Amino acid sequence: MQAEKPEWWKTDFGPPHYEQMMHPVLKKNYGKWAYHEVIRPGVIKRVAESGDTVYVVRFGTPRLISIYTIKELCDIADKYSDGYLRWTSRHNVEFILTDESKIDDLIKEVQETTGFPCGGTWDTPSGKYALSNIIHTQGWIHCHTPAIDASGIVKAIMDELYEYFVDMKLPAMCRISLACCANMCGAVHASDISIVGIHRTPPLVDDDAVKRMCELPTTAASCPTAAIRIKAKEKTVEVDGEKCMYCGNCYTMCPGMPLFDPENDGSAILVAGKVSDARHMPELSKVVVPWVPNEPPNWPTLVQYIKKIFLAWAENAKKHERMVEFIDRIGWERFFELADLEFSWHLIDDFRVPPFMYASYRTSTQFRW
Amino acid sequence: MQAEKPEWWKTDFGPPHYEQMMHPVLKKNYGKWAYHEVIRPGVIKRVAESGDTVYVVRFGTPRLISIYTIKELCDIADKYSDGYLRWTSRHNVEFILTDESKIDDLIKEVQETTGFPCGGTWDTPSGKYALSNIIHTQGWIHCHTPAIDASGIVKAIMDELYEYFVDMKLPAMCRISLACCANMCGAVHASDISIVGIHRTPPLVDDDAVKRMCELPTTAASCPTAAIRIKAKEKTVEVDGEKCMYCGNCYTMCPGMPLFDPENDGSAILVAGKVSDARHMPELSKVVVPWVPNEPPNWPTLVQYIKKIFLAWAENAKKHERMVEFIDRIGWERFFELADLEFSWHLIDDFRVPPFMYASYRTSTQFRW
Amino acid sequence: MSETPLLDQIPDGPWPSFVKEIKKTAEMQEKLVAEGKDIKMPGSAKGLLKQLEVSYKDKMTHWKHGGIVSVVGYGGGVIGRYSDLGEEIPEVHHFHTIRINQPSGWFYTSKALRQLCDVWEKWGSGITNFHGSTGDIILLGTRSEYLQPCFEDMMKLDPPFDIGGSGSDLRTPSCCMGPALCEFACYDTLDVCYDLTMEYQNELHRPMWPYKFKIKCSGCPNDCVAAKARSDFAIIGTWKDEIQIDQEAVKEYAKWMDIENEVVKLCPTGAVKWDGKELTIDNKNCVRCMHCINKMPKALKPGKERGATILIGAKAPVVEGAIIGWVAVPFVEMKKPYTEIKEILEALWDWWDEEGKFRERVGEMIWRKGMGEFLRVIGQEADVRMIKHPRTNPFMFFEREELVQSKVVDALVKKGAKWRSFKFGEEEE
Amino acid sequence: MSETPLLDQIPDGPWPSFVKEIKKTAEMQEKLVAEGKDIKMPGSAKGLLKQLEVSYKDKMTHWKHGGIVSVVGYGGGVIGRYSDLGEEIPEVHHFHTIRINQPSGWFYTSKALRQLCDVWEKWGSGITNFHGSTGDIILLGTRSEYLQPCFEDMMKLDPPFDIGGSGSDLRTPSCCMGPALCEFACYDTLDVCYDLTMEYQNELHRPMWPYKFKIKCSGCPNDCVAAKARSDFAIIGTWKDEIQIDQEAVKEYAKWMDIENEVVKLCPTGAVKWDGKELTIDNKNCVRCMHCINKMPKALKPGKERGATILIGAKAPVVEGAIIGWVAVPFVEMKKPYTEIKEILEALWDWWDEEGKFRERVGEMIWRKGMGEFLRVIGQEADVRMIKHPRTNPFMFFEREELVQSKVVDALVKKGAKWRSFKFGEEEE
Repeated sequence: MQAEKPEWWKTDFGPPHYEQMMHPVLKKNYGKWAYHEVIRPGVIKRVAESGDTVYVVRFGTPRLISIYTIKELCDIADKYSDGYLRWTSRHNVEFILTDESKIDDLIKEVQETTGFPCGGTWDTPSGKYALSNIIHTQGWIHCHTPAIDASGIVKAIMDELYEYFVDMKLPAMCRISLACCANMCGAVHASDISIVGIHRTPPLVDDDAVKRMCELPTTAASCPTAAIRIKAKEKTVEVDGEKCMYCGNCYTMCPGMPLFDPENDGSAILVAGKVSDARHMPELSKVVVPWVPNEPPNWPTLVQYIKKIFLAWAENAKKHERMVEFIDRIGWERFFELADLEFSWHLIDDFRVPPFMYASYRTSTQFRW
Repeated sequence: MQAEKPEWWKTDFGPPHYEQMMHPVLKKNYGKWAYHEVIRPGVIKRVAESGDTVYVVRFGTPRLISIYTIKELCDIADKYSDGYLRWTSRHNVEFILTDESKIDDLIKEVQETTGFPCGGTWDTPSGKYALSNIIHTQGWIHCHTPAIDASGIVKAIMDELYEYFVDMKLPAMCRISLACCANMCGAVHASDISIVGIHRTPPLVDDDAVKRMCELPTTAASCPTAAIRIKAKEKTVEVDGEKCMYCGNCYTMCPGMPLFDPENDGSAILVAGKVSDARHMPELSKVVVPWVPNEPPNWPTLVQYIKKIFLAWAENAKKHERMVEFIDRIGWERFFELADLEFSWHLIDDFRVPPFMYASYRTSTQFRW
Repeated sequence: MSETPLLDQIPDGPWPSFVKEIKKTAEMQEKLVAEGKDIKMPGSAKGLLKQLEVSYKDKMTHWKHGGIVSVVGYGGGVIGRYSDLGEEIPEVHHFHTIRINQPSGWFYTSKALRQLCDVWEKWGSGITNFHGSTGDIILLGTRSEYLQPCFEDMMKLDPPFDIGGSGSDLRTPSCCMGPALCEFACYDTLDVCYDLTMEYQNELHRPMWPYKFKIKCSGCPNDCVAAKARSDFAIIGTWKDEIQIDQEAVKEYAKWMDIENEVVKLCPTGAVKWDGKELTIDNKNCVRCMHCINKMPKALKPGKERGATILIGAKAPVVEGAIIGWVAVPFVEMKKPYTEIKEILEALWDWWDEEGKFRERVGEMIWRKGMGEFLRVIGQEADVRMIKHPRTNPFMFFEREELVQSKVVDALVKKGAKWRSFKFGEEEE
Repeated sequence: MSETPLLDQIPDGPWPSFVKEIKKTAEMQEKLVAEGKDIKMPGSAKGLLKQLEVSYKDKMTHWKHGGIVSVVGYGGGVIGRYSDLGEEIPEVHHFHTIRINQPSGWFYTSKALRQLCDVWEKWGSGITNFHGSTGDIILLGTRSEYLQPCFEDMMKLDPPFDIGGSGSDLRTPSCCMGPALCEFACYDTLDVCYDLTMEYQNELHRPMWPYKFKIKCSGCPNDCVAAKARSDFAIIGTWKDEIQIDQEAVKEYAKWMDIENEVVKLCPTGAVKWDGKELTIDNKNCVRCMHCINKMPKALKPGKERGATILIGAKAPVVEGAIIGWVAVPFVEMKKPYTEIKEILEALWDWWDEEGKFRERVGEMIWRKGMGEFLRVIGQEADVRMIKHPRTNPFMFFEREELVQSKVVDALVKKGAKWRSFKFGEEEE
């Protein structure tokens, strides 16, 4: 630590101002856009009130990117989009072109250099939708609490659903997301399809580690189902396996309580969440498959579940009908049939806060058979 | 207590069998009814597969009835319906006639003898609905925990809405109900319009009475918001007025904790509940007026609130549209405007069980302005 | 001047007046006593009026908590009630209520009612409720010492009337008019109500549970006894197969009814179609809501594969907030002697009896213990029809038997871990 | 044989491969180091692959809880991460993450990005995430001793890059592309995001709250940054007046678009009508859902009276279950310098700071304390637009000031009753 700071030293200077990062055409037409249309998968034409037109060309990325790939993208930006590029909230990279004739070359060059495919767009006016990129968390790449990997599963699913990313042949938007544990850095709980890593065995308490590293009252208090009892004399804790639902919150507080179990960790699959207010209000996703095992490197069982859920929707939904709207129309009875899923008691909410789960119980005799 | 029981002595013999009480035509056509239609307000024609026809003639009653009135009804039953009569679940009395020509005389005689008006029916095929009788609890007539009277309020409201009972001029069914406290013997929580007696002051602890009559742990445990603390030394309890929401559950457990306050007790008004599954699933009623004072003997303020809510619906709803369906269509924003009600923070759920109240928070930017 | 100036203002409007009923009782009793009739509480109706007048003036009740009063051999059915104006108005010092178990569907003969009225004229106030909220006949107001002779007189009637439920017991079951008068009834509500009432006389008359338990029977989803909103155990008639359609009768309706707007467009799932000639129903998409059947009773009828849905847990707001019952059994056949219903009830009661907390309703206990355990108790499989939608949180329990053997599991077992496993399922390791 | 046989199976399909990205980094670093470039962690990308291979074999993570690591003057922004295979794979023994505050809308110049890559090439693994879930640029993997020089190099860039949020602080705000590219933006999301980020640098860099706090800005109800689902404080653009309609442009759409089925019938409130010539919108009945505007961007635009809705409390499932934010302020004008937004934020933070429990999110605290108190804190009136429907239970609180004076109240006051009254409202009696 320096006693005296050099003249270039600064703190709290914040991010670069966005204006410094913005293509001149965007700056000129800032707040004065007239309309947009998707002229082909991955290419959004945006027209300003001034008549200025830009072509935003979108490419899917694996989120985890090498600096050398970024530099390649920079080179491409210099060549095609005056040195400007941006990322979307779903890990896509976009180039902003003013010259329509360069689009083909750009797409070819990005594909050849980086392998990133052009796509992931939708055109609401014509009702043509591509699958968006999957947002996800770190998994085994960098996280200390995951129940599943992230990047590997995403790769396996996107390999399988690739055609839907590069083409716009879906009836509506479909957001897929993945979080490697229930802590959900990715906040995937309002997606059309989401995958959440879950543990299924209670923490195996390492008494020595607990004694050394954990604050007992905080650890006990961290349990939402009061499954942790302090053993004051032994300076450790014990877990009531009947009350534990394996959320891992205690492990976050106390490294002495790992709950990794390679054979029993895995994924839960949720569907029918939504964030946009278009047509149907935002809604949380719901668990439809309680557990699928971890099968690296390609997760075939999980991929097949996702695919059959995805196709049950894609092949049966009406235009503009997102997953939740589709299920609202056909009913959960029919959805489980169509997607060939089994309903089990796990899917009935029994999390401790009673009226919350009650909110999902059917208080009606309105059924489909 | 007798040492030896007489021969007529019996216990657990149960209610009379319904067959003993049933008109022969009903017995004959039991389970073989073909259809029904309402031929005039209060008169339901029911036709059996055999071709047999009965006319069920309905009269509203005040629920509280003198045995001398019942005897009068019995005389009328002997004269018009072969000595058979029945009550509905909403305090109406019905006569079952086989001779259509006697209907006019019956209605006249019931009205003249007892003052009970003919009506309270609805005919779904033609979409004509009368107001049903109000179900209610005991109030000051016989209850030890009420915040309001029952019979007096019901009388005042039905006097005002009388025309809707005797005629079928409503767009849909409307169930009004009243419970004199939140304990709701009447279970009015799923009605189109309901009135619930509420207290608004915390219990005034009578230490002597508590000491004499109350079991302290049970009393403290009865509080859903943990507002009651035991003062072990004094053998009494104290109430935290910040946490108390005046439900009266403690008073039920412990007579030493009355919470009657003539100036601050009163009614809350709830709307848009429903039990039938027809069209819209069953739903709980929602509070739209937090408090109206007790104004015996005629409760003018409360009656005017009920009337304006009732008319906001009756004059604007579509055919078959019950209160909840009406509000679903127009939105709560518009309903508060139409019924000329004020929205206040009291109406936002803040009852202790968090996710329950959250279920009612709007998680969307879908608004009407 | 009148003794009841406030109450005197009430009978003005056209709706029948409860004050008039009380006054009528008081006047008749006065007259009959003068004629020498044996009436034990001649001044009680008048006393009730006096006390009510005070309540109207004070704007509060003057009834106190009741003590335990009952009749020989019974634990419930009588509600003790005392006035706090007992010194000023001794006629209502005791004013207990007797609940009388009504016949299924509230059907009566004049003969039976007259007999009952005569007993109440002698031993009570002469004031009644037809009926109380749960469905019983309510006899309003008598003294402790008259309870037993009053009940003995009711025993001797033909037919006799028995006492209903109160306290922490099975409350008097009730039902809609069902097949006695209604073409919609999907099962025999009157018979089920009677059968269960008779089967569970002991549970009805001797409070022994954590809290009250209500059973109500409605013949179809219209639910005319509001079972879904106010009974711990609601039995609602329904069907699984196709709605029966009489196309000729539909055509008759079409002559005057706007079928498109009032039937087709109001179907909650868009399952009904009408092309001007034929009405078709997509029964796979029908949710059995009753609207189209209500609209065209001559033309449409519930299907033939009939039975009932059981909803569990409905209750009023105290203490956890009001609850509409939720689906416990989506479909059950309703065949005499209703063995399946009884097995479910008894398994449920045993469980509640053993595990329920003081004043915990069955529904609240299911919340506490979980639907998984509840379904095992009543021997039912989980069904998607039990929910509006699946859970939104991934905090699922798994049982030991569902797990794969692993080193972690082995280590936990070795450490002597107490493990989730239902008491009535596999033994825990 | 390959050291990573499992990972080698991954790059098969057409989707871009993260394994390829890691391998590419490893190969380039190997090459550049050979060329003499100053790269501090040349083997770390390869080390990451090795560790990941072990995870793929073991089916579990090999990262451990991080300790507290940071840079001078900052409390957050760096996530400490250590491998439990540190002995076998020393290249990833330390593998800390640096979060870098992205520019509003994730707009970049190639120049700025290249500079940043150069710094990360020197001091880190060369592996990044574009972007992390909250929106930051994620620099994945460096050692404790390189954190400080790495940050110092970032300071010196033109433009410099600052560190983002982590821990119990304001997390890096993020926003949609807004007016930079989108005709739907109802307010300047990029400016608000930048302005708030700059205003609250201290809150962002120095964890001092009960738990994390996220702000996200979306320009319209389509909510392209999913603010409603994942930010404690979501600012969503909207409007109050009438949707702007260009009837000529509607007619153009009508030439090929099925307006009746795809616009009119999909309006959630039936507010849109189309008679073949003119499109009319019942704006009193419109809920600003965006569907018709999304369908016809050339013809329809949000109204002119624009602003934003603030939703509060969204979060992931741990610990109380996942939550979508609910309405805290139905409409607020979005005028620079955004004083109203800042006043609300600061009042909220003060309250949370004082009353919040350890690891209690703002939304959870509002549940605990009640919406009434929350609204007073942020100085807002209750509005029907805050709820889906009013409460279903009658268990309302009333304040002392709302009551009528009465003997009971007098007696309670005399008894010294502690009474409900908000701390920031009237003094309690």
